[in-house]
This record gives sequence, C-alpha cells and structure tokens, in this order.
Amino acid sequence: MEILRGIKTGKLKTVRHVLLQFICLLGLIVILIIMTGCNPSPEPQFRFNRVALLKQEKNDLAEGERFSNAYQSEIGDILTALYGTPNEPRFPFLLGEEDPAHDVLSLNNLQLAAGPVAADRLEKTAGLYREHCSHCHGITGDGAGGTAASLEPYPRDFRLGKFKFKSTPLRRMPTNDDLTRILKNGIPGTAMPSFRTLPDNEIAALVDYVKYLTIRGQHERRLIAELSNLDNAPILDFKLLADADEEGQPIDEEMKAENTETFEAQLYTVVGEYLAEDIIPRWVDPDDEISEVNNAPAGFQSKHPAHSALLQTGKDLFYGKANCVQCHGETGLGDGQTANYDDWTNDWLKTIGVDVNQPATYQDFMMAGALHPRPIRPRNLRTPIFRGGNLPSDVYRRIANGIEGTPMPSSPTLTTDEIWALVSYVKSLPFEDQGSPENELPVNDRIVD
Amino acid sequence: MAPQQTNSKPSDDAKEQPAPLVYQRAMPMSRGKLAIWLFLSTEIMFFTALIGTYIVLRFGAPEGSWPTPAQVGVMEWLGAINTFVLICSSVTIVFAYESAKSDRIRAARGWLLVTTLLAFGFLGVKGIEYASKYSHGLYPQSPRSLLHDRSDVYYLSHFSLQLKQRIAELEDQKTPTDHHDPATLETLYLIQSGMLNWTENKVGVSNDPNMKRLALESFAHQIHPLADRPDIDKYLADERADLEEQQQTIAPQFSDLESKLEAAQKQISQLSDSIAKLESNRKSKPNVNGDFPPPTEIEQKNKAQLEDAEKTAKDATESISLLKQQMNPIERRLEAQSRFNQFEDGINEHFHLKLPMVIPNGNTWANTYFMLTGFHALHVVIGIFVFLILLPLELDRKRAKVMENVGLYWHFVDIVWIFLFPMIYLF
Amino acid sequence: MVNKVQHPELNHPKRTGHPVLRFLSTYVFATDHKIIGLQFLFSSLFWFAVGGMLAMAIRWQLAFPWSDMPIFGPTLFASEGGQIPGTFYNMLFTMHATIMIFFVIIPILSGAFGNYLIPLMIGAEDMAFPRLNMFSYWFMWPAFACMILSFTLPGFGPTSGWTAYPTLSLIAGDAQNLWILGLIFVGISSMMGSINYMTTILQMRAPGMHMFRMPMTVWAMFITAILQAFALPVLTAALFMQLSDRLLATGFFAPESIVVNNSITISGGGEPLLWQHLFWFYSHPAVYIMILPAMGMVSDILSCFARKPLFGYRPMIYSLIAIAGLGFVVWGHHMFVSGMNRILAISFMVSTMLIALPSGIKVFNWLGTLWGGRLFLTTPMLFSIGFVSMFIIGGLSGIVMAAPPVDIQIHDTYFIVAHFHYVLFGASVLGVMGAIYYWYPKMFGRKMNETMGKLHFILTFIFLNGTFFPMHFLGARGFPRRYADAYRFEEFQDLLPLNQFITLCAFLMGAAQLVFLINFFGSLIWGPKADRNPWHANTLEWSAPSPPPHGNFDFQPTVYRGPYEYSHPERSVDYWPQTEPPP
Amino acid sequence: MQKSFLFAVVSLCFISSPLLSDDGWGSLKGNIVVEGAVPAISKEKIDKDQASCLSDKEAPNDDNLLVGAGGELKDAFIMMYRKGSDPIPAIHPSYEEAKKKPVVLDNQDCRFVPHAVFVQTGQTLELRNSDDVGHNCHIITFNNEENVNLAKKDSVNITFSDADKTPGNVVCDIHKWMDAIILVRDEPYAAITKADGTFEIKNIPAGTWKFQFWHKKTGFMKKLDVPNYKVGKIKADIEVTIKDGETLDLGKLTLPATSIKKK
Amino acid sequence: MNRFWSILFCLVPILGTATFVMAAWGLPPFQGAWLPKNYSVAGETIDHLFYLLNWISAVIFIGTGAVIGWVLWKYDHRRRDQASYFSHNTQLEIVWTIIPAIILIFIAFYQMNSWAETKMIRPTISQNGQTINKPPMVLVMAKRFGWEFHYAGPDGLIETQDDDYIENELVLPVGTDVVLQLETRDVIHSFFVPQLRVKQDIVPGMKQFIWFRGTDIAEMDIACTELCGWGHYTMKGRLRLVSQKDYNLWLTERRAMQTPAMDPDDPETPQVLEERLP
Repeated sequence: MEILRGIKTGKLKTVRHVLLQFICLLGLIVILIIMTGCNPSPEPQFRFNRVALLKQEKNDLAEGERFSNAYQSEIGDILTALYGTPNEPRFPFLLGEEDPAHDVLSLNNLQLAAGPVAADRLEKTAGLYREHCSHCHGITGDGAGGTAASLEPYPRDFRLGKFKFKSTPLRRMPTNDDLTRILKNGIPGTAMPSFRTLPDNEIAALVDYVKYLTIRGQHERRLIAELSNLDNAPILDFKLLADADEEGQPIDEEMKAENTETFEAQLYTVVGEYLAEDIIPRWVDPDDEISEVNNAPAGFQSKHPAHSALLQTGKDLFYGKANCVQCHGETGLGDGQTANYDDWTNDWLKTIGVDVNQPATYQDFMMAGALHPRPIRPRNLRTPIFRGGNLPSDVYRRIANGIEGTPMPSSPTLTTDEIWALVSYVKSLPFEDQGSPENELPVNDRIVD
Repeated sequence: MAPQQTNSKPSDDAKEQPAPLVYQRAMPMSRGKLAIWLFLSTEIMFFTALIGTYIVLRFGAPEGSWPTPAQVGVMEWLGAINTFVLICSSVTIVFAYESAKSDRIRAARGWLLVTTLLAFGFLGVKGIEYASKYSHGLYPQSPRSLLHDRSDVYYLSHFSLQLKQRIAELEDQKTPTDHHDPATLETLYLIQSGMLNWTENKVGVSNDPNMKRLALESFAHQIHPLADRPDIDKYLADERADLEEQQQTIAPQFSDLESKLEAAQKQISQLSDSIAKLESNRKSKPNVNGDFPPPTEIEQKNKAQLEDAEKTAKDATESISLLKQQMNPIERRLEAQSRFNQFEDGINEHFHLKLPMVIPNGNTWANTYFMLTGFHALHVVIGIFVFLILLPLELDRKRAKVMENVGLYWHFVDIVWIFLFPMIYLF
Repeated sequence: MVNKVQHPELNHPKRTGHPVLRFLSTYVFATDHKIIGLQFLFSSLFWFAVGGMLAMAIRWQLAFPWSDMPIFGPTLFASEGGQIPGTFYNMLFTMHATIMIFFVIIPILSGAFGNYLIPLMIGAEDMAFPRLNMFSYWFMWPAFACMILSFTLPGFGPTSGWTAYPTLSLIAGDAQNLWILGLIFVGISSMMGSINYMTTILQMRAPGMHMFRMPMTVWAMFITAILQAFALPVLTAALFMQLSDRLLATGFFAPESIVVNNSITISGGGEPLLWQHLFWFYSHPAVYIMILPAMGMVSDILSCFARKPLFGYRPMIYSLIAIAGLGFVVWGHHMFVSGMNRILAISFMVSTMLIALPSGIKVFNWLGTLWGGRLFLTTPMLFSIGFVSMFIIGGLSGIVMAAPPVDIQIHDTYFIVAHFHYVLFGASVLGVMGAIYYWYPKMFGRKMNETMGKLHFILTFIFLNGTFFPMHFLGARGFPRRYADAYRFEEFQDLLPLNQFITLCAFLMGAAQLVFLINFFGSLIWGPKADRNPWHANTLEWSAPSPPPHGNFDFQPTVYRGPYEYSHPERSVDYWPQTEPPP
Repeated sequence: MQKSFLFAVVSLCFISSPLLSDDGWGSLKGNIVVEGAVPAISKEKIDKDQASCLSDKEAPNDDNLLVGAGGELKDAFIMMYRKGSDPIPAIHPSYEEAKKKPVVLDNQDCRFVPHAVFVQTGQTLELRNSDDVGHNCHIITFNNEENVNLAKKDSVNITFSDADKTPGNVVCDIHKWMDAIILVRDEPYAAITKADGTFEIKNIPAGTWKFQFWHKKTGFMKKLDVPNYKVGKIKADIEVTIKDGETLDLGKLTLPATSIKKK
Repeated sequence: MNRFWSILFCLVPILGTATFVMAAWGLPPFQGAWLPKNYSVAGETIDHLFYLLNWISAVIFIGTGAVIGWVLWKYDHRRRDQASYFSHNTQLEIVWTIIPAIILIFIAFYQMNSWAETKMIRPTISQNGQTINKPPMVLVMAKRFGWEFHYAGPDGLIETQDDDYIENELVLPVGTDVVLQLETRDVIHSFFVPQLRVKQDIVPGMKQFIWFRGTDIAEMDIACTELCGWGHYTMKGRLRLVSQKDYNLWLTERRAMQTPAMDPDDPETPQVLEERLP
C-alpha cells in the first residue's frame, strides 16, 4: 500500500521505474551484442558466378526451370580444388614444373596478395588484394565490392577476361606492363586510384593476383557453359579425396596416393584441357601481340608549320571518315550515343527475354548479384582526361585498336598518318577556343594581386 | 502556469492542491509574452542565416550577372500587392486584439477573419507566382537544372538530351493533349534540325572562335532572350543572307542535274529498247548449230552507250542525293530562322516549352528565391493555422493575451516580408 | 560541519499536498522538470554507452588496422573476413562525434542538469512551460529514431563527418538525410528548452533571488540557453539548405555543375565554404554550450567542498558573458586553412586570443576558490578538480592552435583531437560525473558509494590522460585525423605502437566506466539514505526534500543572501543556506 | 570412373586427326513453321541519322522475328551439336571451295543484310557499308569478339579462329536498332532458314549426328515438334542418321508460338 | 589521503611537461613523436612559434598545476578547522587579467608576420621589368582518391594542351620558391605535407595557391587531411625534393614521353628527338 502511494505521489519509485526501462534496454543490447558478436568471422569464400548461371538457365531452360544445386556445387568444388580459397590461393600447374603457366603468374605472388589484411604494417606478408582492391573489385574479382554500386563507372569485373586499356589488340590479353601501368597510373576519370606509391614487388603481386582471378573467372564461366552441355552432373569423384572410406575407416597412405592420382587424372580430363589449350596460352607472352605504334608525322609537334594542317585533317576525319562524331557528338562532349551498354552489362542484358526498359524482366539478375545496368557514355573529349593514359601513343592505340568491352571500334581502314592526325585533334579539343569568356574560378589570394 | 494547471488530473481531494509559489520577475510582462519575444529573436537568427546566405551568394556572384527581375519574370506589382496585403493584415490583427481587449467578441472575430483572409490572399498571390515560375521551368531540379549560367557546349549538349527526351515522350504519347499537339512535335523537330544540329555543327566544325561564340549565344538568345542583342540580330541576318545565297547557287545545280538525269533516263530507255529489239532480232535467227549469231556492232555500241548512260544516271542520282544532303540543313535552318526569328520573347516562352535556357546565375537566383519566400510562406501558413484555431474561440479579455502573442508573431512575419520584398523584387 | 543547523524550511510557511498523477503523465509524458531531467539523463547515458562503443571500435581499427574487428566485423562483414570497409570507419567517427555531442554532452548538461537544477536552484516549483519542456524531451525521440534508423541504411550510417562539409555530404548516402533530420529535431528540442530556461530564470526566481544571487550553475545555464537560442537557428537554417541541396537539387553549397562520380547531381551555383561559415557559426558557440554548464556546476561543487566562498563571483559571471559574446565571433578559427579569405583569419585569430582571457580568468578564480579553503576531497570534488586540471590542458592547447601559422601544421591532425577531447571528455565529462556524484542524493534520495567513486575517478583520470595526452605527439607529427589507416604512409608507420598504447588506455578507460555504472545503479538500491542537505551546501535545492516531490518545495522559499556563504566568520556552522532568514 | 575413362578416350580422339567419312554423304532438310498467334512485330525506333536511314521510307520492322503468312520462320539456325571434345566431322570437298568465298555482311539503309550469317572458322567475313553514314560492326559471341569501324562505302575483311556453340550478336553501337546474328563453327554443317522457313544442309557425312535448333527469340527450340524425333530437353537436339546419297527430309517442324519470348 | 591526491594532480603537469620535453629531445620511448624534420624555409618560423607557444603553455601549465597540488597538500580539512573567508581580491584579479592579456596580444602580433609570409605574400619574379606574382609551377588536381600533378609542357604554362601529368608523385626542385596551384575535381580535399609545414584545403570551384621553398633533398609523404569519402586514408602521394639539375633532367624525361616517335627519315623531324636518345 505504501509503495503504491509512493508511486502515485511520485516520491519513491519515480526514478526507479524510468530506470528499469533503461536497464532492460541496455541489457537487451548487451545480450544482442554478445549473441551476435562473439562468434569468430568465417573464412571468406569466392562468390559463385550466379549471373552467368542464371543467364545459362534463362537461355537453355524453360521458364521457371533451374539447374540442380548439385550442378552449381560441383562447379564450386572443382574451382576450389583447382584455385583454392581467397585465404589460400592455389594454381593448377597441370604440367608440373614445365607448365607454361609458370610464366604467367607465381604462387608466391599470389600468397602475398591473398589472405586477410596484415595488421603488421612494416613487413607485409599477405593481404594486399584485400587491403587495396577488394572493397571495389570484390574478393572474387567480380567488380561487386562494397563500394561498387555507388561508383560510375562500375569497378571492373575480371571474370569476363576483358581489359580495356592495353597495348594488345582486341581479344588479346594485356601484358604485364599494361596491368602494372594501370596500377601505377590509375584510371583518371574513374574511381581507380593510382598505386604508384606501393613498392614494385607488391604491384607485381597484385598484377599476378588479378590474372589469377581473371583466369579463375574465365574458367568458371566456361565450366558453367560447358557443363550445362552435359546431361547430368557429377563428373568428379570428390570422395577420392576423403581421409576415410564410407564406413569411417581411415584409408592407408598407399591407397590415398592412388586415389589422389585418379582424382587428378579426372580433373585434368574434365577441366584441364580448356585451361591448358585455351586460357593459359593467351596469357603466355602477350608481349608478342603488342600492336605497333607507327612513327608520327613531323607535324605532330605543336610548333611545326605542318601542325595546323594536321589538326585540320584530324578534324575532317573526326566529322567524316573516322565516324567519331557519331558517338562523341558534334561538340565532342560524348553525347552522340548515350544508350549503349558495355560488354560486362550486355553479357547478361542480352539474355533472351530481358528488356532494359522493364526492370521486372531482369530483377532476378539483380538478385543474383548483377549491378544495375547503366549506359556507357562515350568520352567527353572536351575534358583533358584520357582513361587509358594521355600519352600520344595511348590515344593512338585507343583509336587504332578500339577499346575492348565498349562500343569504341577498331579502325583498320585508317592510315597511320590519319590516326596521328586524329590523336592530334583529339588532344587539342579540350583547349579549343570557343570564344566564350573563360570560367574564372574565384581565387583566394585576390588580396595579394 | 502553476503545475496544477498543466498536468493535474481531476483530483478527488481538492485540498491536495499546494499553494502556488511567489516569484519575483525580471520583466513586467507575462511569461508567455517573454517567451514569444525570445522565440522571435531565435526566428530572427534563423532568417538572418537565410538572408545572409542570399547576400553572400548574390554579392559573391560575378559583377552584374545577377538576373534582373525582368529576366526571371518576377513581377514587382504582384510583390507590391502582397506587401500591401500583409501590412493590412498586420493592421487588422491589431484591431482584432484591441476589440478582444475591450471584450467586443464579435468584432474581434471579424477582424481576425479578415486577417485570415488577407493571409490566404497573400498565399494565393504567392501561389500564382510559384505556378508561373514552375511553368517556365525556373526552379532547381535533378539531375541537371534547366537553368544554365553560360551558353557553352555543355548547355548545348544538355539541351540536345532534353530535346531528344521530350520528342521521345511526345512520340510515345498516343493521344495528343492540349499542350502536346502534333504542332508542338513539329516545332521540336524544327528546333532539333534547324537550330540545334546547325549550331552543334557550327561549334564543332567552325574554326573561328568568335563565330562559335556568336552561334552559341544566338542559340541561347533565341531560346530565351535576356536583353536586346543587336550583335546577334546582325549575326542572324548575315547568316540568313549567306544561306539564301548558297541556296541560290545550289538550286540551279539541281535543275541541271535533274535534266541530265532525265536525259540519261530517256537515253537508257531508248537504248534498252533498241538493244532488246536487236537482240530479239538476232535470237530469232539461230544458225545451223543452234547458236545465235554474235552481237552486231551496233548492238555492242548500244550496249556500251547504255552502260555510259547508266553510269551518268547513277552519278547524277548520287550527286542529287549529295546536294540534297547539303541542301537539307540549309533549308531547315532557313525555315527555322523564318519561323522563330519573329518571337521577341523567345521560343521557350512562345511555345511554352520547358527547354534548358541560359540565365547567368539563374540557378542561384532560383535557389535563394524559393528558399527565402518558401520559409516565409511556411511562417504564414503556421500563422493561418493559429488563426483558424483561435477563430472559433471566445475572443474576450482573457484571450487578449494570446491574441497579443499571436499578433507579435504576425508582425514579425510582416517585418520579414518587408525585408524580403525589396531584396528579391526591387534590387 | 560539526554543528547541526536548524532546517531552514522550518522558518517558512509550509506547503503541503501534491496532485496525484496517472502513470503515463508521471513517467512518460511527464511535465515535471525533475522527471524530464532524469529522462534526459538516462537517454544521454544510454547514448553515452553507444558512442563509447563506437569510440572503442575506432580505437581498435587504429591499433590493429583491418584486423577482424570484434562484434562489428563478424556480424556485418562476414563475407569480407570480418574486415571493415573504409566507409564503415567513416561512419564510426561520424556517429561517435554526432552522438557524443548532440545526444550526450548537450542533452546531459543543459537537458538533464539544466532541467533538474534550474527550478530547484531558483526556488521555482517547475519550469515556466512544463508542457513545452515535455515536448523538448520528446522531440529528441524522432532524432533518436533517425540515428538508429540511419545505422540500418546502406553504409551503416552517415559517413561525412559530424561537420558534414559539402560537397562530400551532398553526395553521401541516404543516411545523411536522416542525420540532417535528426539534427533538425535536436535543434528544435534545444530551442524549446532554451526559451523555457530563459523565461524561467528571468521570471520565476524566488523572492530575494536577485540575478546576482543565483548560483553559477544557473548563470551558466542561462548563458548557455542564450547561446543555444541564438546560434542554433543558424545551424537549423543551414541544415535545411543542405537537405534541400540533397533532395531538391538546389545548390547552396555546391559550385556550378559540380561533377562527382561522372555525373552532375546538383544544380550548383553555391559556395562550399558558406556551409562551413554557417556551421561553425553555430558549432563554435556549441563548444561553449558543451562546457559552460559544466563550468557552472564545477564552480558550485568547488566552493561547497572548499567550504569557502567562490572567488570572484562577479568576474566569473562577466567572464561567462564574455565567453558567450566572443564565442559568436571566433568561428573562423576552425577555418584557417579552409580557403577562406586569409586576411579574415587574422581577425579571427585576434578574437580567439581574446576569448582565452575569460577562460583563463575562470581558471584563476577556481584556484582562488580552493586557496585557503578547507578541502573535503569527496568524489564530486575530485572530479571537479580533475575538470580544472584537464581544462587547463585543453585550454592551453587551444591557444597553440589559435595561432594560424601553427594551425597550418596541426589543423585536422590528432593534435586537434587531443585538444577537443581534453575539453569535452577531460573537462565536460568529468564535470558531468562530478555533478552526478554531487546531486545524486538530491535526485534519488540516496548517496553513492564514495570508495567506488574514487576508484572510478582515479581510473578514469589516469587512462583519460593515457589516451588523450599522447595524441598531442601524434598531432605534432602530422598524423591526420579521420584516417582509417595512416600506416600506409611511410611517415606515420612508426606511430603504430603509440596508437596501440592509446587504444589500450582507451579500453581501460571504457572499462573504468563499468565501476560507475555499478555504483550508479547499485546505489539506487543499496545506497545509504540521504537527508535534505547531505553536503551541507547553501543553494536552494538542498532545502527541498530529497528527492524533491512534485512541486519541489514544501515551503515558500525566500532568499536572503548569495549562494556561497561558506565558513562565514560570524557563524558557528560553516554554511549558511540561502533560505535561512538572517538572525 | 567410367565417365573419366570415356573422357580420356574422347580427348584422345580429339588429338587424332579428323576422321574421314567412309560411308558417303547425305543431306538434311526441313521447314520450320510457327503455330499459333505470333506476337506483333514492333516498328524500329529510328532516332538517329533519319536523313540516311529513313529517307522516303517508313520505319522498318524489327527483323529479329520475321514470320511468313503461314507462320514460316525466318533466320532460325539448324546446327550440328557436338560436345566440347567431340571430333570435327569429315568435311565434304565441295565445302572447301565454298569456304574460300567470303561471306558478306552488309550495312544497307542502317540494317544488316543479311540478318543472319553463318561463317566457318578461317573463312573470310566481309563487313561492308553501303550507306552514306558511318557504322561500326560489333560482333560478340561467346568465343569471338570483333569491333570494326566502317566509314561510308567502306569494307573490311575479318576472320575468326574460334568456334562457338551458339550464335552471337552483331550490333552497330551507333544505330542501336541495328542487329544481326552470327554463328561461327569449325564445320560447315549448319543452315539458316529462309523466308519460307525452309533449310537444307548438304553433304553431311553419313552416320548418326545430333542437330539442334535455335532462334534469337526462343533460344534453343525445346518445344519444337519434329515428327518422329524426340527433341532434347535442354539443348533442343535431335539425333538423326544420315545415309549415303539420301536426303533426310524432316518435313514440317512446328514451333508453338508460346515459346517465343517477348522483349 | 589528500597528499595522495595532491601528488596525483601534481603529476599531470610534471609528466605532461616531461613527456613534451622528452618528445622534443627525441628521448625514448618518445623518439620521433614530435614535429617531423623540417624542409622548408617558412617551416622554421612555424616551428619556432610552436616551440614558443609550448614554452609559454608549459610555464602556465606548471604554475597552475603547482597551485592545485599545493592547495590539495596544504588545505586538507583534517588539518584545518576553518576555511578562510574571502571572496575576491581586486588587485590580484586585475593582475591576472592584465598579464595574460599582454601575453595573448603579444602572441597575436608576434605570429602575424609568419602567417603573412606563408599564406598571403606570394613570391614574385620580375618579368619585363615588372614585378609579378610567380606563376604556379605545378597544378595539383585533387580527386577521390589521389593526386594528379600537372606539369607544364614545352610551352612552360600549365593548363594547356601539352600538359603532362603524373599521379601521386610530385617532384620539385629545392632552393627555389615553388608555387602550386590547387584545384579539386569533386569534393573538398586538403594538401598536407608535414615536413614542409604546408597545408591548404582545396575547395571545389576555387583556385588556391600555396608556396614554399625547400631546403634540402628529401622524399616525403603528401596526405589529404580533409575528409573526402571512404578512401580518405588512401590519398597518399610522394613528394620528392631534388636538386635543380635533377629536376630539369626529370622534366626533360617526362616531356620526351609526351612526344611520340617520329619518322626518322622525314627531314622535317625535329632535332629534339635525337637529343633525347641516350
């Protein structure tokens, strides 16, 4: 009775009641944290290319039909057996010591780049990729890291095996130098920063890791396409790798070795052929494929008397034979054709039944991890930013070879001098006088002048 | 405001009520009035921040580039009316307060009603102004405003994208509506081919920077003229003369080519007739082996002539199509010129098209205009709410205090407007 | 304190009887200033825990960059191996600052103590507008909701720093909208509160309570209320403009056609620096909003436990006023290297130097108060002395930074972090702790455990210095603030051990607060009962029952003297309550 | 275990040279007809270069789904189905001559002519532009990619080195309504249905082969009704036996209109 | 007990000052935890000011700390029955108002010169007999998340067609006044080189200028100190101060890269090309 009155008069229990609520709230939060927070984080895994799988399903199967889970997990098992996990990368050097893949990448580099970020800063032993790259490119190299969705353009998805800015022509792999250069210079006009300040061995490790992810991704895509041709899974007998037989008896060493050998033979017959015949050779010595940059005409020098004539030629080509104006627009602002998509998007956007104007038709691709389709804009040539580098030879290669994965075509019919004229004109465009007064930025030291 | 007023439940024991405490006051006014004064002073700081922003942005803009009221279609007389309306309402609320103080309830209510109506009138005028701004596209919007600060290539590019989008929308529209009749579509096509593409080409291909500038400026001027520009008029007139001259030179070529083509076609038909005749002649007489005799010389000659004629005809056709390609933009340009030149208020205004236009600092103007007047209008709305709450109450001497506080607030709203009106409408 | 003094209320006419209230109106929609004060206190303590957790996460990342972060890592970033992304770190410090400033320090100082103490100290039965007071608390809840909701949005919250500089904040994720909304609500709440405080203090003082008989706490709250009333609307206006920049595509704070991420998002035409001016025009006074009430409360505590009149009562008040006045014209010292006009920097530098003067006078006056006293080193007293000691460090480093050339080197480095943590944690939070220990008997009718209190103090004090003092060195080296990982710079690599030391201290400091929590909640149940005036203090609230009932006073208080008549030579007892009639 | 053995054998076969047919050559023909209401064919939206692409004409139809009055399906592909490691079948000498002739893909009036092409690896594909505007020819298949700039009245020759399993796309990035279909195979045994829905593949080595049916709007025609044959559920394949000197006429193959996916 | 607290509070200024002194002298465990080595002329004044302010602070710090300690030691309630009763001392108050005021005003005036030199008076050169502001040597373009350093091409001017830029690597000569023009592509960044005592926020829509004169050959980090997004901490650049000769060499090398290989048989091919061949 007294307590009740106390409550009523607001004397005794006023505070305790308010307090009790807060204690409960605090306790709840603490319990929640303890429940969720105390389990150690699981080891990260490569993400399965569900977009490619979905595309295959949509193209090959009737509506509503799906491939069996066994099919997907089998591909996952094969890839894990071949390439390991993000923490423990492996590489299938199928031919042992003499495998040409040794020229492509080294396991030491992979181990330096893979794994969790090393907390010890002074001597890095692992984790480079996750420290520098994975927040955009994703642990799998699928271009879908945490920040990816907010970037324009999206980070590169390595799994398609296409690289834009390289010294080799279309359908050829980039050279080590190309990848290193991108890492060192970054890609201006995009979110790709420059890693010039990293030591050379770390850059080399990252280059190798990018190749590793690319090869893995290419292989995965191929497996998805290839194995869907087969009537039913499974093809590999993973039980051969087990430590114990079905009754739980341990298998002796001899048997184990034999089993492993059998398994590896299986593996090679199933997946090694494509790797050895198709993927690896492309990566070996792409330096031989480097497209030549022919000598420039003397008029390329801006002080040369023939320079203005060269510029005029370039301009005529721009508006005429070279077709530049069709996409880059009359004013060169890149507004000529604004409704194209790059190959990474087209890869799934061209699936039967998908219409970019009706989001409902590709909703399931979004669920599978595809990024929202965004049109690719032709370069605005009035800003002095060239994504593939602003050296004249860079611009030359972009015009001559085209840019892989984008609508930018190669121009086999243009002569060397014509291309140089275009390079000259394109490089002059940002600084072309339009007669309008310059946009004067406010200057903070007006008081000094 | 003793506690028993605020949070008491009908107590079952009346003597539970404690005696109110005695206080000494710093100021000889009620707490409510003091609080209102304090509240108004915070409001002053609020508007100081907004007006400060306006001042910083306006005077931070390059010299002379702030849009004049005429350029953005601000009507001073409307603002003046609104000022008058608001001042009147300030007077009427004083009358309402005085009436309430002397217990003339009906009079008080009447005056308050008048005040409310005046406030609504103010909002109405404001609404008209906002509607006209909206209908002219004078407002910030995402992702890119219709208001551009300069007539540069970026303006042109944005214009082109907007125009394309508008055309696509209209083409998709099945039933023509009042505003979007086929004539609008035609106009848009003409703007696209006769003005936009022309200017784009001029800016891209021309080597004369001065010419480029004039082309861009005249384009922007035709869409939305800001002031009389004799230089642009001259430029357009020169261009017209030039184009007509070109037309004059090309037109005879047309007839030449056409007559050539006609002759060639005539020749072709003649020749093919004769060849057919000769051939049938020849084929009617097979020789012994069943073979036909070889073509005669005439036939071969005719055939060669036919080939020549066909080539001529083809050349002529190609030249004609080339000429047409050359002629087409010129004609479209001339058509656009003759169609659009007459509008002194610009194409945008005349056809009620919301296409991007160039008003230096137009965006900043629109931002600050809507911010200042919008927050002021919000205060008016709050005032109206309070009036509507008060109206059904007995406005007697007891309520006079509340009336006084409300009146203070309303005067404040009035004073803010007195600041805003000259800032936005007059200078 | 040997002789018992006659209870002052016995000399006054009695007031009895209090209205009986329903449950909801007692606890939830309470209009009683004490309940509202406690509501503020408990919400602030809750947010203090949240903000502290965020701080721990920040420290973890700085000591063990990118390693598996406890709690956050495996819960949120399992697929990344528990490694937090850079943007999450930005969220951590953004929310840490926002919560600590807007949901802990400001509400606990002016919300909790202001509400609780003002009517009691001036002899009023409640605030001038109890219902407005209730609203000022409940307007915090939408802000709470905004903050909690923003944690659930992509990016786990706003990430553009508590300063929210455009153009970064204009392109930040949706959580930024909630952040802005939350702050607008906080602003409305504070505005309601401050108008209420000012009216109450001006119009509802007990008979005899002249302005110059008010305790320093009330004075400080009064000045704080003025600062809030005049500075906050500016921030609110700026927040509205930023919100409209984000949602309505206006461009107050973005230059023309700003291209971010390859797309034009804002119509432009504005000035990014304008935001900084408007923001700091509020946020510099806000710094004083966050310290002045603590100064006032500490003045009272020091005087009480030194058993000696406050030294220089009037100069203390004048310096308060001077700080408030000058506080409005020094905001530019946050912007020496921001690109603002470089001549303006000089005038801001001079005014900043000037504002050091009243702060210095306050410190000297506190020392003067202690000098010649008879010190009882109770827990609240220790915290108050700790306040003075830490405030000296914070103040002195403030002068170092006020010099623009030096600021070039240490701006936006950990030197700044050290400075404002010394002021905000070292001073304000210690002051708040002192105040909690001091007024706890009044609030809950029980005393807190002294031994645990002293333990709490010494642990907090040592680890607070261990945490924040080394930051000066980091800052001098140029270690930038808001870096998730500065060790990728060769320049800062060798600072990792120092950071690990700081983190260790920070965690221990966090753990020390558990002692406080146990003491606080335990004392509610097991604490010894306190009588009306356990500290033998003079001010009015100690004449009321503990805890005071609804209506506060069971007698009509009348004030006969100033609040600091301790150890009056003509009296047998060393205190002389304000309400005790002259003999 | 068995399977792996099979694979080993199969890959061995792959390494050995292509087997020559000892049993002679035969042909395969048929006629594909859609049954039911075919979705309405939409008009292309010509929003660029109207002067050249649309002069004196109205907008053309989307030619990805051209169906005759009786439902005859144009531009469907009939191609040999081989698993990854199956050997290339023997090739009839007549094809060697044909392979030397370039396949032409022309750009006429901003449309690809023909709409569907079949090229063998190593065969020349001539990309031609007969228009007054510039085009580009962007070919993307699973294994091939080519992107060539074509100035007006220009032509470029290209060859492919890798075969594909399914037809790929040819587009012009400048004029986004332009598209065509291309199939690249190592062997010449594929056909494209004509406007009357008929197809014929000549000189197939005698033996048992699998053929599959594909169309841009359906993918593999799993619902295709081939009289007397069972169509594979996944790859829309039928197993046929080609006999020396004989022409196997599959007759009228009917495709329910419901299996056409709208876009 | 009071003595214990007295010592504790006394420790604050003692340890505080001691650690500062140790850090300044580089004594372990504080070696390196102090101002980084200075490489610019203006930096010396800034350092001097920093030291001066620290010494003044130390005096006040120790003084007030000592008072706190003394008070706690002396005025224990167990050893005093009665506190003194005084509430002000006008003379004392005037003294402790005037003296800090003088010190603060002294500081205010003492530093103005340094501020003017580092931020207001831009180095000048004489051109055609006129003294003009030194034109910027490099355009620093900040972006999310990196630095572009635009060097002038052969024409010697920045923001022209033949500009060359390099990411995250800034090479500058020592012994000469270097003027940098700062601009940003997106959000606010801040250009900070600790060793040069240089910091300047870069605001969108504004051009900023900073200048300094390097004193010695060195390599140092450039950091961004204004929050610019998730990758704020990744905005690392390297600044190399090299001798004028090396700088010229480096610049020539960079410029040569901007020129493509030209037809050697063409008589019109400029001679430059041969010069640059090693």
